[in-house]
Amino acid sequence: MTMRGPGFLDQLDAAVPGAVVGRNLEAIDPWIDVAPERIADVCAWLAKSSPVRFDSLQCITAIDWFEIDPKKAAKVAWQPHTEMVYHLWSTAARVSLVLKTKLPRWKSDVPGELPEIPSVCGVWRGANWHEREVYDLSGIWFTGHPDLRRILCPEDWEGYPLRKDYEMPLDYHGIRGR
Amino acid sequence: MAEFLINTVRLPAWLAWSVTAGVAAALILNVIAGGALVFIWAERKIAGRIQDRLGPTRTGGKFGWLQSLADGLKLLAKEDLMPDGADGMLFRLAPYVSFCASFCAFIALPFAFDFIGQRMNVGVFFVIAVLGIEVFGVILAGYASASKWSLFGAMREAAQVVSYEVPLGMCVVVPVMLAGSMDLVTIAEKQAGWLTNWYLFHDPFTFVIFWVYVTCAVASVNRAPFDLAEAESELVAGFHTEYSGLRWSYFFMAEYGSMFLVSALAALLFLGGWNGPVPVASLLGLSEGTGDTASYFVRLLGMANLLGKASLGVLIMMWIRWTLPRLRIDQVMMTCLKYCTPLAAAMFLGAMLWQIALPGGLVPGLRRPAGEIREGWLPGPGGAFKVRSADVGKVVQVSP
Amino acid sequence: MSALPMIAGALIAAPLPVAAINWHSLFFLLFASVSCGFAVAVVAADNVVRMAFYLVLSLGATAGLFFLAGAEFLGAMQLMIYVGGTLVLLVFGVMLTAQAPLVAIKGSGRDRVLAGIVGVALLALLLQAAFSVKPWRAPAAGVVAEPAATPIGMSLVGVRVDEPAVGAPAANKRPGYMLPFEIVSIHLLVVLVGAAYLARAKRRKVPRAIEVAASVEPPASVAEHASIGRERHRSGSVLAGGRP
Amino acid sequence: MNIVVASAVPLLGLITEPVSVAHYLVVGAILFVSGVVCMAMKRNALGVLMGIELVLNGANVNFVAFASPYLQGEGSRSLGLDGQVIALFVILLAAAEAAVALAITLNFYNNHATVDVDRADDLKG
Amino acid sequence: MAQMLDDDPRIIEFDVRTDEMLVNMGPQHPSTHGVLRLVLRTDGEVVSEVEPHIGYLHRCAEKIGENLTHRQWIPYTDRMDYLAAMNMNLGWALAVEKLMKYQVSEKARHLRVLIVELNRIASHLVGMGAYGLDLGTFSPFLYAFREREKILDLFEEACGARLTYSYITVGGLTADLPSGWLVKCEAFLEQFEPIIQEYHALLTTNAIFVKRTANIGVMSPELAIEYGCSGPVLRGSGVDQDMRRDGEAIYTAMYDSYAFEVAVMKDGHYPRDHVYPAVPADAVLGDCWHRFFVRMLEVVQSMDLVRQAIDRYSACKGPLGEPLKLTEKMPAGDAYLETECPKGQMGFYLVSDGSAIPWRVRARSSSFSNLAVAHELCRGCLIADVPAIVGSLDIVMGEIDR
Repeated sequence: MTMRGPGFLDQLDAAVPGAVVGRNLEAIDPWIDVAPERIADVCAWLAKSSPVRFDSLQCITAIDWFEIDPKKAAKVAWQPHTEMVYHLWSTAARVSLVLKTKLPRWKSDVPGELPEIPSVCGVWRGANWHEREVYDLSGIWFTGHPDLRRILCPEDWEGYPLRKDYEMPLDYHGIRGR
Repeated sequence: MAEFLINTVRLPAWLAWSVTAGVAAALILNVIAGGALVFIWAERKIAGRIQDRLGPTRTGGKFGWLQSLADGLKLLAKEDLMPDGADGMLFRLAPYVSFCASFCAFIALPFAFDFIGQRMNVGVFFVIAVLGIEVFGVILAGYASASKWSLFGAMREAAQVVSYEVPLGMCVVVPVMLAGSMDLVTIAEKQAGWLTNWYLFHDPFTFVIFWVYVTCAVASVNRAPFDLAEAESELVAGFHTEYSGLRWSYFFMAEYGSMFLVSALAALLFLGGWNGPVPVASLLGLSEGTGDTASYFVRLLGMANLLGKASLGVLIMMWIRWTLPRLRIDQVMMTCLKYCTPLAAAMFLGAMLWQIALPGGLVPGLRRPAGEIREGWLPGPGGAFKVRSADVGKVVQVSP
Repeated sequence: MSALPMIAGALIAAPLPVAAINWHSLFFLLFASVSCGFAVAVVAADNVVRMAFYLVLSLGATAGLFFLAGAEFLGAMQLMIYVGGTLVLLVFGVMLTAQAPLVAIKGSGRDRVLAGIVGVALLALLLQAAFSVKPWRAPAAGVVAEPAATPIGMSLVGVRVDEPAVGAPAANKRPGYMLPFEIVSIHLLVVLVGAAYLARAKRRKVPRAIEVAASVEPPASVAEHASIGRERHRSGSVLAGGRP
Repeated sequence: MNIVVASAVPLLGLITEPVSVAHYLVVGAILFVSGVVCMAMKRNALGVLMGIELVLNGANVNFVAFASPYLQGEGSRSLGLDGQVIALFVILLAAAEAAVALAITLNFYNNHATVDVDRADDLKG
Repeated sequence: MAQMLDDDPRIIEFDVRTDEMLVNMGPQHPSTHGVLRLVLRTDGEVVSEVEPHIGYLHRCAEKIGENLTHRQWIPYTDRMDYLAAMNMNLGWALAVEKLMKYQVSEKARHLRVLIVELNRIASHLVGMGAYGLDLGTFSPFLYAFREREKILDLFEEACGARLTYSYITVGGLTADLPSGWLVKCEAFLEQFEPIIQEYHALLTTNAIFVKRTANIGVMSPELAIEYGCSGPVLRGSGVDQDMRRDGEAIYTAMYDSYAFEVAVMKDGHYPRDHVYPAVPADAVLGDCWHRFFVRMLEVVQSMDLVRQAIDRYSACKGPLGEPLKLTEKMPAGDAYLETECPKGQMGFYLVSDGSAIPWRVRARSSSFSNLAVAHELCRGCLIADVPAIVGSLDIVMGEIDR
């Protein structure tokens, strides 16, 4: 298993040049930062051509980095953004990989315009429901997804509950919300 | 009974006959309806015991024996619902169609010698035919409910019951052939005597065909593992998904009625009818046909015998239900077409050949004399001739 | 319409002695009215499912008429084949095609009027014929019908055992029904095969998951997975550098 | 007594007097005519099929009536067994006919998505 | 057109033409294991398409987790897979401990193994019984529940709850076992062991059961992996993966010194550490029967583990240790951990900004991924196979909808 550690990253760099924009190998779960528009290419390489086949997508998470409290917001070290985290797993080699990528909270910073990221449904069919869930709860638009609609919330639900600035509707079809 | 009323009580003839008919009808109806209640209770109790619990224990004191009555009351009190898109008339009628068909068949079912609603020359045939009509109620219920699950159930029922009538008919024909009559009373009478006279033990083929009959009977009354029409894990409740209250209970009663009917038919056709394994009455020198008080006692004994056998059949069906998983519809149809039908046909042929080759059975002493003359027709020179009634029962020498 | 008040009046004025009722006739009346009533209902109904249901009742009652006429075997046969078999088939067909617009196709009014006129005319003709049958009210009393099942069976294999009618040739000289029986048997077989052939339709087959699974190549990764021994693994991130 | 009642109300005779062949023939006629009208009037192929069944049954009733020993006067001739056997054949053929007709209907339905017999005009020039 | 139809090999001659029908199976349906709605597109009895609709039980537990401290969220994990709440507790507790680099005492470690393996037995018993129910046999369901009740009695004695325990918590367990508990537990195992043969007789080897499950819903290993299936669903397809052996160090360390073999078919046979019924001839690797059988094997395997854990736990002399404070601050950073729950690999992802309240909580549900594959398995099956297939996935809606 020589294809592990930093050597693996070099291979990835060579296969998909310019995709990896950052890395953190010291974290508890070491991760690499990928350019959002290249995420599908990176995943395709990881799943199909890499020496360690990441044949399984375990989880997609969207983290909304946004502080509603302006006092606290002034103190934080980051700019508001959305972070996508992909947890991959190789069944054959039994190793994991964490990919992260940064998206704006809204596309072109226009509130209401969902940020876009390429879908990885073409790489793992199992990504379908995970991406639908992220779309449903965090409001990320996956381009190229075959059937992107809400999965957990009702079809006519408004807003994206896992965003930090989400407010529960006062009323949903006559049901009191708050 | 009618003669008794006319001669002793001096009732006018029409009244005597009406009373007799009324009593008979009431008896049949109540025995069956009461029987259904008992069986429902028994089913709950048996299911409970099989599943390592107690079943009903409180209603009516000991053993929860009033449970079915309480259930009935609850069903009476239930709101009578009908789906919006349902075909009202058919929806209301369907349970009665099922119920009537199931109960009509009891007309021709003898409970003991002469204890019969209407003795029919074609009794077996009639019972099977009327039982087949029950499927109509189910189909109508499924269609009229305006529910897709109901329709699925109805379609399954139709396909299943119609298919299973074929092997069932073949199984029934074998005892008919052995007895030379379609009259259920005659068939049962032919099996009088010891256990060995039962058609179940007549020859190996009848033994096999009895089990084919059991399979087909369970399938044709829609009991597990063939309860596809109401498969609760697939079709919610199948054809009676939309039924509740009293109407639903009619389906339920029809089901139990049919269960009892096919079990009684099995007893009559294969298990000696009202003749016990040991001919107690004839050993004591009593006869059931004479009409005196002793003969009534013998008949009652016979009735207990038949009811016992039929109830045993019903209990076995319950046992099966609470043990086995359900088959899939294609497997059910395959069981019928690939196994039951060819097997029944082969056994029919075998039984026929056996009858020709070994008319006296393997051990001649165990059975009635082979050369006994039976009623019916015998081949003779220049065509068949009818047996004179005076000759019936005589034993003649048969040349091999 | 005037008959009803008349009956009612007669019943009040001179109560019908129950003893006078001929029960056979009463049941005949019952079955006949059910049979005819539902036959007319079949014509009158528009909903094809209800038509089928009425037909069942009509034919079932006809079976009752057969029983009353002493043809027990035939009655049971009617119940079994007609009501139990043919009509279940029919209802099956009805349901297969019972889509909302097809359930009730109404005939045109002109057709109805025309059919009604022709029907009434035909009925008049037939009733005329029916009433002209000789023994209008002279049935036999005390006749007990012989069980007919066995004679029918025997006649179908070519042997006549029933009592010959007056003036007919002697029992064993009369023709049996061996040949018609055989013809009907073959006919039924042909019909069975033919019907099965006719009713087929070509349709696209949806491959079952099982077949898909069976048709794919044996998965390479099974071997790959199987090659991993049962020793304990310590996994971690691929980036964490080498397995410990 | 019977005669008094019967003459007072003619219809009462129906339940006081024994039935005869003619009664059956009337039933047969009604079934037959219903069937014919049904065949002529219905546009649903299955309705037409039901009409045919009714017609055959009407005929059967007649056969059974003429064959019945109950319905004949003393010394009159009955069809005897032959009537019943013919009725039996009619039932069998009706079953066969129903199977084929149903198959044709389903085939028609497969091809035209309707069971309206008026739409079966493919052979029209 | 007709010519084209004749030439296409996928077209077969079939009986009468029927019309497609859309049928709703659920959300109120006896065999959808909760409020799952399956929209079936059927052609007669043949199902051409199945679309699961989920979310009827959704309460956005992840959002709730952003407002509670790590230990306060433990009861919410109970309500995910409520049939295996101990395993859920453990998954979350370990994820937090991974982030905090916290190690529990040796005694707590063995007690955790003991408890979660016992809960695994309970969960598989429900899965087994409910599967029998899906196939139309009622009695095994009650037999399974009878034994499960005894496990719940044990849990009740240990932590006071019968369904949602919150027993395992961040930094250990809320309480030590009461005295005499181990004896009762051993007595239960003793009594339970022979009963497994009854289950095999009633279900596993029953001819009708085999007919209903063998060669139905066959899932190739690729399909299973691609959809992220896990647990018995994955192992039923012959993929040798069990997080207790292959997972991350903090989790596998729990099972150090425990001997167990992963229940998976390898080289044509299952582990031979116990006497099992033979695989029926009709069964194909990856079908419903194998998924069911793997669960049955895991029951025995868990029994072994419980016995081992009892030995090791009783050998530990030291104190159990106190769990972390409710408001214990977490270091900034993130951690993801998957544990082997009865239904599959349950992953918890935790992002912290340095306070006691997580910034983001994510629960990766195993049943969610396992159910996602249902439409692939059900394509072209019969209606009766749908409950058989969905039941063999052994899903819990509380976990899918979270």
